[in-house]
Amino acid sequence: MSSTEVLGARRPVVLRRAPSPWLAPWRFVRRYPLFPAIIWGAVIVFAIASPLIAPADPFRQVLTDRLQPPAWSEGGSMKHVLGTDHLGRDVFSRIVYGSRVTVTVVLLTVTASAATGTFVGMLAGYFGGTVDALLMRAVDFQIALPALLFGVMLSSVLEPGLRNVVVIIVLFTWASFARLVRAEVLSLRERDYVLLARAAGAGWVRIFVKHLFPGVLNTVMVLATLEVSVVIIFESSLSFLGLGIVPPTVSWGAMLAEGREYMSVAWWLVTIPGLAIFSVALAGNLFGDWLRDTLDPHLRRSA
Amino acid sequence: MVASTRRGDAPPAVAPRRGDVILRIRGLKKHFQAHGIAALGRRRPPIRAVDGVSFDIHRGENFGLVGESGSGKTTIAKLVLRLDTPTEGEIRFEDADVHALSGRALNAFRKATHVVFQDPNSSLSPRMRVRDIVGEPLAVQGVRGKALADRVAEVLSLVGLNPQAAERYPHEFSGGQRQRIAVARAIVAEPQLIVLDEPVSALDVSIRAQILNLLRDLQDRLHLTYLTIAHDLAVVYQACDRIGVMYLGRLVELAPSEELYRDPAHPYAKILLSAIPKPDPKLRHAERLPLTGEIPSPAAPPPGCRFHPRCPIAVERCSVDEPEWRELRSGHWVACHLA
Amino acid sequence: MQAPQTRPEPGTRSPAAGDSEVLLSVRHLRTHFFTREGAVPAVDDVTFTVRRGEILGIVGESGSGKSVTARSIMRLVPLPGRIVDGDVLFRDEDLAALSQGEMQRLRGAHMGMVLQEPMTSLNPVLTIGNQVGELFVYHPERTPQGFSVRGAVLDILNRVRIPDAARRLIEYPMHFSGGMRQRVSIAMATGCRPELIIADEPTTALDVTIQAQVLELLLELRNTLGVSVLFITHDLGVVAQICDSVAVMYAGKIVEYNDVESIFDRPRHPYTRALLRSLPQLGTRMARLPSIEGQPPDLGALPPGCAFAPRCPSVVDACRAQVPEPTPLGERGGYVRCFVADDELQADRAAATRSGGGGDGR
Amino acid sequence: MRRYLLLRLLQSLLTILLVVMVVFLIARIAGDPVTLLVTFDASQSDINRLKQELGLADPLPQQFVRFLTDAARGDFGISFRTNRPAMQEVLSRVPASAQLAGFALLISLAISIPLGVLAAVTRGSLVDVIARFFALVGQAAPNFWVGLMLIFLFSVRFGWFPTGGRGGLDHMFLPALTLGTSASASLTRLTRSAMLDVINSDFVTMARAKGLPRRTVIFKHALRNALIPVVTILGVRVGVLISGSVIVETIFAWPGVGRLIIQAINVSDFPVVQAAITLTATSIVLANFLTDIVYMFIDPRIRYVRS
Repeated sequence: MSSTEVLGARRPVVLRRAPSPWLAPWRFVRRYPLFPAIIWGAVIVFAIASPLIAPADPFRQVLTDRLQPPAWSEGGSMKHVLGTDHLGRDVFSRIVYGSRVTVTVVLLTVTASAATGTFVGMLAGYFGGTVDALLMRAVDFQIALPALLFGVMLSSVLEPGLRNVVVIIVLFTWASFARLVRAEVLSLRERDYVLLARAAGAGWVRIFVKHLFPGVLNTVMVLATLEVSVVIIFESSLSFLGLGIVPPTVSWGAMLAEGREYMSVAWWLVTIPGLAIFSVALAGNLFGDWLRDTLDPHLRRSA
Repeated sequence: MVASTRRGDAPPAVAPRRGDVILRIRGLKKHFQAHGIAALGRRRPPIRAVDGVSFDIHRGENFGLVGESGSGKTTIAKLVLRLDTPTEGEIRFEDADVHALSGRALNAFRKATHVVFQDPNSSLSPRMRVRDIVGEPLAVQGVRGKALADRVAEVLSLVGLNPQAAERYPHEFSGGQRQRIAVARAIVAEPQLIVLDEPVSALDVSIRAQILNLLRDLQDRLHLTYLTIAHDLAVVYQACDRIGVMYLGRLVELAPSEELYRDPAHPYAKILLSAIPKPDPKLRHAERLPLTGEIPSPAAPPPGCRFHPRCPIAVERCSVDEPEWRELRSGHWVACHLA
Repeated sequence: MQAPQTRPEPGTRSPAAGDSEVLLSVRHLRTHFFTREGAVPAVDDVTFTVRRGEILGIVGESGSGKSVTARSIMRLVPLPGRIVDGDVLFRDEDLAALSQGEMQRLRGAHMGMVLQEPMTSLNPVLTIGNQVGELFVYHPERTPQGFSVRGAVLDILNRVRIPDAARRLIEYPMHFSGGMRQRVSIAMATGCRPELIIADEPTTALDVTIQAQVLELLLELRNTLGVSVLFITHDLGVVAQICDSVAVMYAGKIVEYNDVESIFDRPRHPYTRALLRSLPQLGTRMARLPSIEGQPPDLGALPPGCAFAPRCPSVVDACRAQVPEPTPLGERGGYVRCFVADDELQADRAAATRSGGGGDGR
Repeated sequence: MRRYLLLRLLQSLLTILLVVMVVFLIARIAGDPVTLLVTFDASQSDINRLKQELGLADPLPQQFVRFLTDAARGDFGISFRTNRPAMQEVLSRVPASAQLAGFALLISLAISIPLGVLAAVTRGSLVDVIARFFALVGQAAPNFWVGLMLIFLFSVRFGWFPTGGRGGLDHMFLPALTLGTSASASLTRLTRSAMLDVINSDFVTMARAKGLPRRTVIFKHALRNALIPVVTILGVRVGVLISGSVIVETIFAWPGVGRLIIQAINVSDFPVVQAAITLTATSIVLANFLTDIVYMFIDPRIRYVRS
């Protein structure tokens, strides 16, 4: 606020102190989505080309190589860049293969819940009345339910595995899309251009496709990228508790859970999969922020 | 429901100024009932946004409705365009009941009427190209391809825009140009009646005259009929042939523009006229009629004449009897006991 | 030619009639907005003077810089705006030299502000009594003698004609209509009997009948409290009704500055003239309204020379090459920024039979 | 106002009813509880008799009504594992969980609101950058990882705090910090953006034009309005926080309801799972109801318009 206070009389006025060089990297990160691009690029390449990239078979147990530290650590070797786990499996290879679960889960769940939520939100917002009341009670109910708690309970009774993890996550994430889209549509619906389309005789399908959907698209895309971190953490939490993706499929959450027992002797078994989850989630959030700043010219102007 | 004292008020049968009646409105009412949590289990009096309005619009004229916020003028626009359904009363366009139309007749009605709203920022979809915005009323009718593109180019030049504007987005234009785009859309399907809802009040002063002149040119060239809705009496006076003055959901006076200005009959119309600041410092000491208080809630309009609590000349009768809608002289209607 | 040494620098005296002392003098004010696309000169070399008890109207279209001028005086320019040059002398104090704390003591106590939107200019979660009362709590030295805070609040609310004020103290803004909220805003701006009120389009969002009430209220406060008003508007009708002097702004500059009668009777700048002609008026219906062609300029990409040149009917080559400097108008502080107006001025002066100082409108 | 409260209360009760129904249905998906109760060599007639006794032969709606009436009395059956009433098992764990969640909430509010306000007020400064960085990192870091890293650093490496279990304040510090991290990250972010919105509003300009000191403008005018969206989200965050305690309690061996749920799931002790989840969900719904009341006190528009 102090920066709005400046008034100079014939003398140079400095609005803010000269931008600190210390903050330059931060500004760079805010302006260009370089970090998210690198992380996500890497993860997607890992997922598609796992066999080509992974130096070793992620399932092969070499008990003589148990608990090897990463290469840069004392006692580590380039043979296992990120070390090995308690069964002597190569951690880097397992990280590479684990990205497949991450990418699949993210793609499927985010697409499915964005599509469902957007459609429900548009219906509720545009038609209002009873349709709105019913759909929004469902949304309220979903949002009131503690997602992880019910996710844990549901996955305990369902077969563990990728398909059910996806279903559970979608079940607990579509509503945030629906709620946001509805709010947007409520205001879009009152815009004069929607009234004009109606006055010209446009039906609801045309209004949805031509006027409402383009209007909510930006919001949905921003929320979808921000939702990436929610989904990743959800999946890895379930896997960590042994209720999501279960061995032999490799997932970062499950790797972390296995490594937990050896934490005091092999720090990398917890740190590395955690870092993987963390950086992918962070990349999602950074990209979402960047997207919002870029898509919203109002914010861009004031930035 | 309170019984209206004067159902189906007498038609303001004015000698048509330019042509036959194109739009006939009789006893029009729109009451909004509160919905949702607030209304649950508790019956509240409805908002009487429009409460018994009758008038005719003749082919080729520009009919103006003036009133302050809450007078119900915009609700009338929406009812005329069939964007909302009336609680009571009738709107006939070309002798057909607008709210009973369906199928092909409804389609024809949609083609024959259009609207220009106040704020071009809100009336132009920000993510559509001008071509799609202007072409929409025709696209809805099934017109496609070159026929559509040609017509869009034609109307763009009619409103004084370069046809190349078709490929651009609304935000690339200034406020006045955007309003031209909105006008282009309104005329693209060759309508007969255009509702102009505050067509210049969001524009800069230097642009207003441009748009008002454009609208007048188009009216002459395309034989359009306008229903102009505005709060600015000076604009309506310049633009319209006849003016209806609304107060709290009702018409209080209806007269040809010049006559309304020279000889207003209703006290509210007089006050409204005198409240407009004249752009001449010599007139600053001219006597201004005082208007005390504020417009009452349309949920609980005063009994008798709705204006009586604020009326400087009200007598006892005004608070009891609702004044009749009567013709003072040919073409000059008023609802006041004392006029 | 008259004696040049008696003529002040343009704008440093008020063109309005009367001779009360100078309250506010703004000189060569420049406020720029620093966007990613570069600096936008929202206010560019603005000079004017307000005397005690004077109502100065600043007229302009959107983007002409009138609101930013007002905010610059209060030192409340929103980000990314910044005052880059100029003096603001208020009661002979240089506002630029004041500290934050000194500026705070000035605001509310000696200068009040009213904004355009009555719906957003009151805090929705605080009662009316609380919001008006703050004024006196933080400026105890300006609280009228012998009044408690509550008493002072009631006094000012009665003064701005809020009916049943005592009961309404505990109500929230949502219980008030737009016109009533604007009265509350005016109460907050005038409660401490300030010398200056800055009213930024205070009646634009109101209906005409309510506008008339609010204008009357402002005039009355000026007459009873002797306060000066900086009245920002785009409505020339309102200006004619209440202002003593007028500054017409276009693209960040004052293009014409004079007393109200001269502006309306003998507008010099082609923009002022066109603006006056193109107003829809009551009384004479015209087949075509005279209009100003073209569009208002983009402040980020102003043409060299006079910003109005592309739309000006009397444009000459010089207008496109060079920004016209202020040319004095009359014996007081008025001026016009136009190459063409000067020629017309000479012709005009030869023929003019000036009528003394003109009416003073008070 | 009273009507609004009543209505919200009814809505909350309906939500709780739906929660119980979902819990009931999920338990039925799990399969026939009888198979868990009988020995492998039980005959079909034994099984049928047991079903009859337990009412499992009745139609589903009837079973649900019975489940509901029992649940209303707090009767969720007997724990398969300990043979004690399931609800009693759960209730004995509540104090530990409540203590942890309360402390975590306190930590996150104490961090997020001052940080968010400070960041907004000094927009673009180092503090702002730190706050935004914290918000980003905190939202991206999964609870279980944060918890394990804290244990690794502060318990294993430095030995400053115990690795787990319940005890004094030192036992609570790490788990509460873990649990509070993601909540404080998103609340910081929200507080900051809500403050920025409000700071640019007309009424804040008016407050400054009145000559109020900065402190008053920020805390009295801006913050009160900025808290409105924050409180709205707070209800949701409390749910996430309680939900997250499942993981944090597991990692830190905290003897709370969350850990009980995981333990019970691992041994298919359904009465306990049902009781625990119903109780937790109910407390979340009630927390939401409470935030609504708080909301009403901050925002007079709710207080009056809806009444």
